[in-house]
Amino acid sequence: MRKFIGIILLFIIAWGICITLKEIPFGKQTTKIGKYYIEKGEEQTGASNIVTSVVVNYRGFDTLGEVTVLFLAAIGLGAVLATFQRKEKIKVEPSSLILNTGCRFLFPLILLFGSYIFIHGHLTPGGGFQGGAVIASAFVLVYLGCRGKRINETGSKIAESLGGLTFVILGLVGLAVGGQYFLLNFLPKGELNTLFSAGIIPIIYIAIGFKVGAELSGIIDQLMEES
Amino acid sequence: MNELIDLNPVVLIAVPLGLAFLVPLVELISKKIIKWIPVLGFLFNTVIALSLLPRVLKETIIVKIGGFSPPFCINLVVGPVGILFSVLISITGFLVAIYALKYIKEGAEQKYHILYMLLLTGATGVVLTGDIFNLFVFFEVLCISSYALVAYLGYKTGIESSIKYLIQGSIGSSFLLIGIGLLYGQFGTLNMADIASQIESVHSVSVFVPMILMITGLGIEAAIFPLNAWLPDAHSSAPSSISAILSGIAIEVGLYAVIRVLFTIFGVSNFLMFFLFLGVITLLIGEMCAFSQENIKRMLAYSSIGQIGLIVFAFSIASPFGVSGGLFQMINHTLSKALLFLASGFMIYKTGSMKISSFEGIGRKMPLTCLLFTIGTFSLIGLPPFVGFASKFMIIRAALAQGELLYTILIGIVLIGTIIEGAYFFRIIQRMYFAHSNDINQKEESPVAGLIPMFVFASLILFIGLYPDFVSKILNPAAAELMDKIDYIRSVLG
Amino acid sequence: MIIIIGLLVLLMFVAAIAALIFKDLISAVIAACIVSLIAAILFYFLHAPDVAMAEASIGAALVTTVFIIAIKRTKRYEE
Amino acid sequence: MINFLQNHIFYIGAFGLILIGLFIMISKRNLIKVIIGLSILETGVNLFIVSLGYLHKGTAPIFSKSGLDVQKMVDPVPQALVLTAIVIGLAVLALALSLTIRLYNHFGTLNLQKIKEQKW
Repeated sequence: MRKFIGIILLFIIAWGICITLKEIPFGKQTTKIGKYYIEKGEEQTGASNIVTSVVVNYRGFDTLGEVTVLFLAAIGLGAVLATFQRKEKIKVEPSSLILNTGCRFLFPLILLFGSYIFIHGHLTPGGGFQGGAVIASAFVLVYLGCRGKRINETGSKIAESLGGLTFVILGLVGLAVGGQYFLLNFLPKGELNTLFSAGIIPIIYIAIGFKVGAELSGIIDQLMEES
Repeated sequence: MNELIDLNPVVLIAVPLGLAFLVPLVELISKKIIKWIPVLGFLFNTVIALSLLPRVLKETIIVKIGGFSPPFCINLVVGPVGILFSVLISITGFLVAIYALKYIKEGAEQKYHILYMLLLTGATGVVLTGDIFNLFVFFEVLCISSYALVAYLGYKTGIESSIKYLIQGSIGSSFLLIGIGLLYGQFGTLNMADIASQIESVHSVSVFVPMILMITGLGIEAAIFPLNAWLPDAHSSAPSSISAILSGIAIEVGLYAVIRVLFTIFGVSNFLMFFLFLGVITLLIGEMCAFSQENIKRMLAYSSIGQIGLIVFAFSIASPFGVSGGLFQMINHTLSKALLFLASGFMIYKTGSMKISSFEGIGRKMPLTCLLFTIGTFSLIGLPPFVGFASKFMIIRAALAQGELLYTILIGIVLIGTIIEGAYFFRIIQRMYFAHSNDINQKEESPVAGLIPMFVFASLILFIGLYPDFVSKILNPAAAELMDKIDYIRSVLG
Repeated sequence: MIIIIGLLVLLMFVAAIAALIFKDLISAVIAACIVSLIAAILFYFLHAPDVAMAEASIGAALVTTVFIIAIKRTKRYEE
Repeated sequence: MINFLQNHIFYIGAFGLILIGLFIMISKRNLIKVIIGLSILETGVNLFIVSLGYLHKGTAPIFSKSGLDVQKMVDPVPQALVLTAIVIGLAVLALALSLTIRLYNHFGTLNLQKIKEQKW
């Protein structure tokens, strides 16, 4: 019965969406604001990756909200998990030597790759979120490979906090420096397609990278150890 | 002082966010000062919001984030509606933060304070933003922090209602996102004013579908009738300070988003009749369920559903009177429901039970708390000289001014709902004061940090009730902002 | 080209329906992971390399990890 | 046929995923299954939003070398939106799964029909 009603409901939704989609041709025109960003983006923000300039500069406020959501998830998860204590500790078998060494060998390489992704966010595809996720996957690897290791909780807390604060303070500095605009790109834009360009964009992306990496590995850590 | 007035309204969002990010660092130094951070943050917000008030009433402030011109950047629209809600949010947030100093004792406290600050920051973001996707992001901030806070105490009921709330809420936000996608596909812009200015240029059916999707998505948070199954569970199993915020702020903000989308973006007029009936049904169902409850917090939660129905009804009248009556009723509901939840929090704490029957004779044990509770109920029912009287009177006058038989019948049903509401509230008061109980002599009042915010809420209720002109200076321009779409578009796009 | 994309979409549907049918939750999660992975490939074909990277690293890898930890802590089979 | 596929395949894929995800969420009782449905639903929404910005024979919106045609770049805005949406989706999923673990600690079951501590 429930499935039947569900299917009818889904058909209504699908039908409604089909009607609307007729008005939206696929792969035809670029929109007004998209065109504006592509044409002016390079010159206004100095980043060659237009997606980055949209994410960090034109729609930077969304990204601030997004960083907040992730922070919230980490905090909320901790609050939920802190309510119940497990009685006995789960026993872990130590992993074999090959696995252990292999993971230790791969760990710094993955960290390096992650930081490469977020440092070059304004030049190549990628950025703070992707780089942070790669860094978190390095921690997952260590968890799976070398059992019994945990991340440094104080360190991850500091990275989390400082990452968020950098973002907000850079925004407020923009407010103070010139023209009363929050998140104004007040630093010099530099030369296009070089590492030191695009003003505040790389700084914000590095901060986001640290924050996301710390938060995601904190989420994994809490789920593995405290549940 | 002059510099303070010139401050950019974006600090209303940025400063609490920054403080919330600061909490883990402060925790490393000292755990005792953490609980003062929300108090500080919302005191700051209250001061800023109040000092912005005169400037906003003269002219709507458009904040361009990043320094680009509106359709190409995210902009905040600090108009009368936005500032009204942000004042309400900061005052309530400030008072409830003081209350929480003494009330929150168990669990991971510092996490509670972070989640609490982010919840209210999300709410402020939703009411101030002028960009539809930014609204979605702040809405998620609001929703996710309330999911976590409902489960904060870790009781069986809390976890269960939190997960149900989460599932319904996340389906809702997916719908909202699909709706935003469809709008972007058709209009190529995310700015609300820009969409609103183009909305008439396309076929009405293809606008209707995203509208339904968005209203469904936002309506889940606003708890309009078929979508409110999560509300009584979630509001009754959260800690009382959070119930006060969820009832007083979260659903109001959800409703604001629904109204903003309906009135400003889509500018519907022929569809409002449906909402008129929906509002009345929500009102009746809420009040009738509240009448049959034995648990005080569930009763208050159902009463919130009833009040939401009344507010939806008031907005769907769609005359300036009706809209300002709805906004006034929102103020009333925020103040009174917050007061009721806060008072009942300490009453539950003292008796150790949420059953109404266990409150017999408590009026002599905790005289001040019960007096404040009574003020809250009177204002919610709409007795003079409290706010509720002025707001309900405004709604009734707006409905009668329409001069149609249908409105007269509906307002009759609304009054029946009010009578039911009066019946169950008077039943509690009667039990609190006049029922016999065994241990009368020992007086155990709530702690002072709990009494002060309740007292401030009660005096606000009394003050606004006696001088309604004081708020109608803001309500009338606010109603005009919601009704006048063209003016909104002009003020944003220039 | 379009044939490859069509096949990928078909495969994605098969994986999604597999996630619906499987009684073993671990298998269902792996099926959902395949959906995410194919979505990442489709994002690449849509000229969105940034999103493809995010979907592959977050949607496919981390979400699956979180799911598997949760299943490990609860129950593996759906009754 | 090819023409139809070229114009509709991504929309079909996206809304197929959305409908399958919604169907899983409506029909299943197991909480983890419901959350899997949510994840599939979110993937579908993301695919839909990205496909809004597509341009036939376009290039990615990155000026990696000179001489790229500005008129041929795909719309960067939907990509930025989806980047946000993916992270939000992860946040919701992580919170939901932690709640699931606690729910199992309390009730010993994941079947939503058997968990009825609260009712109207």
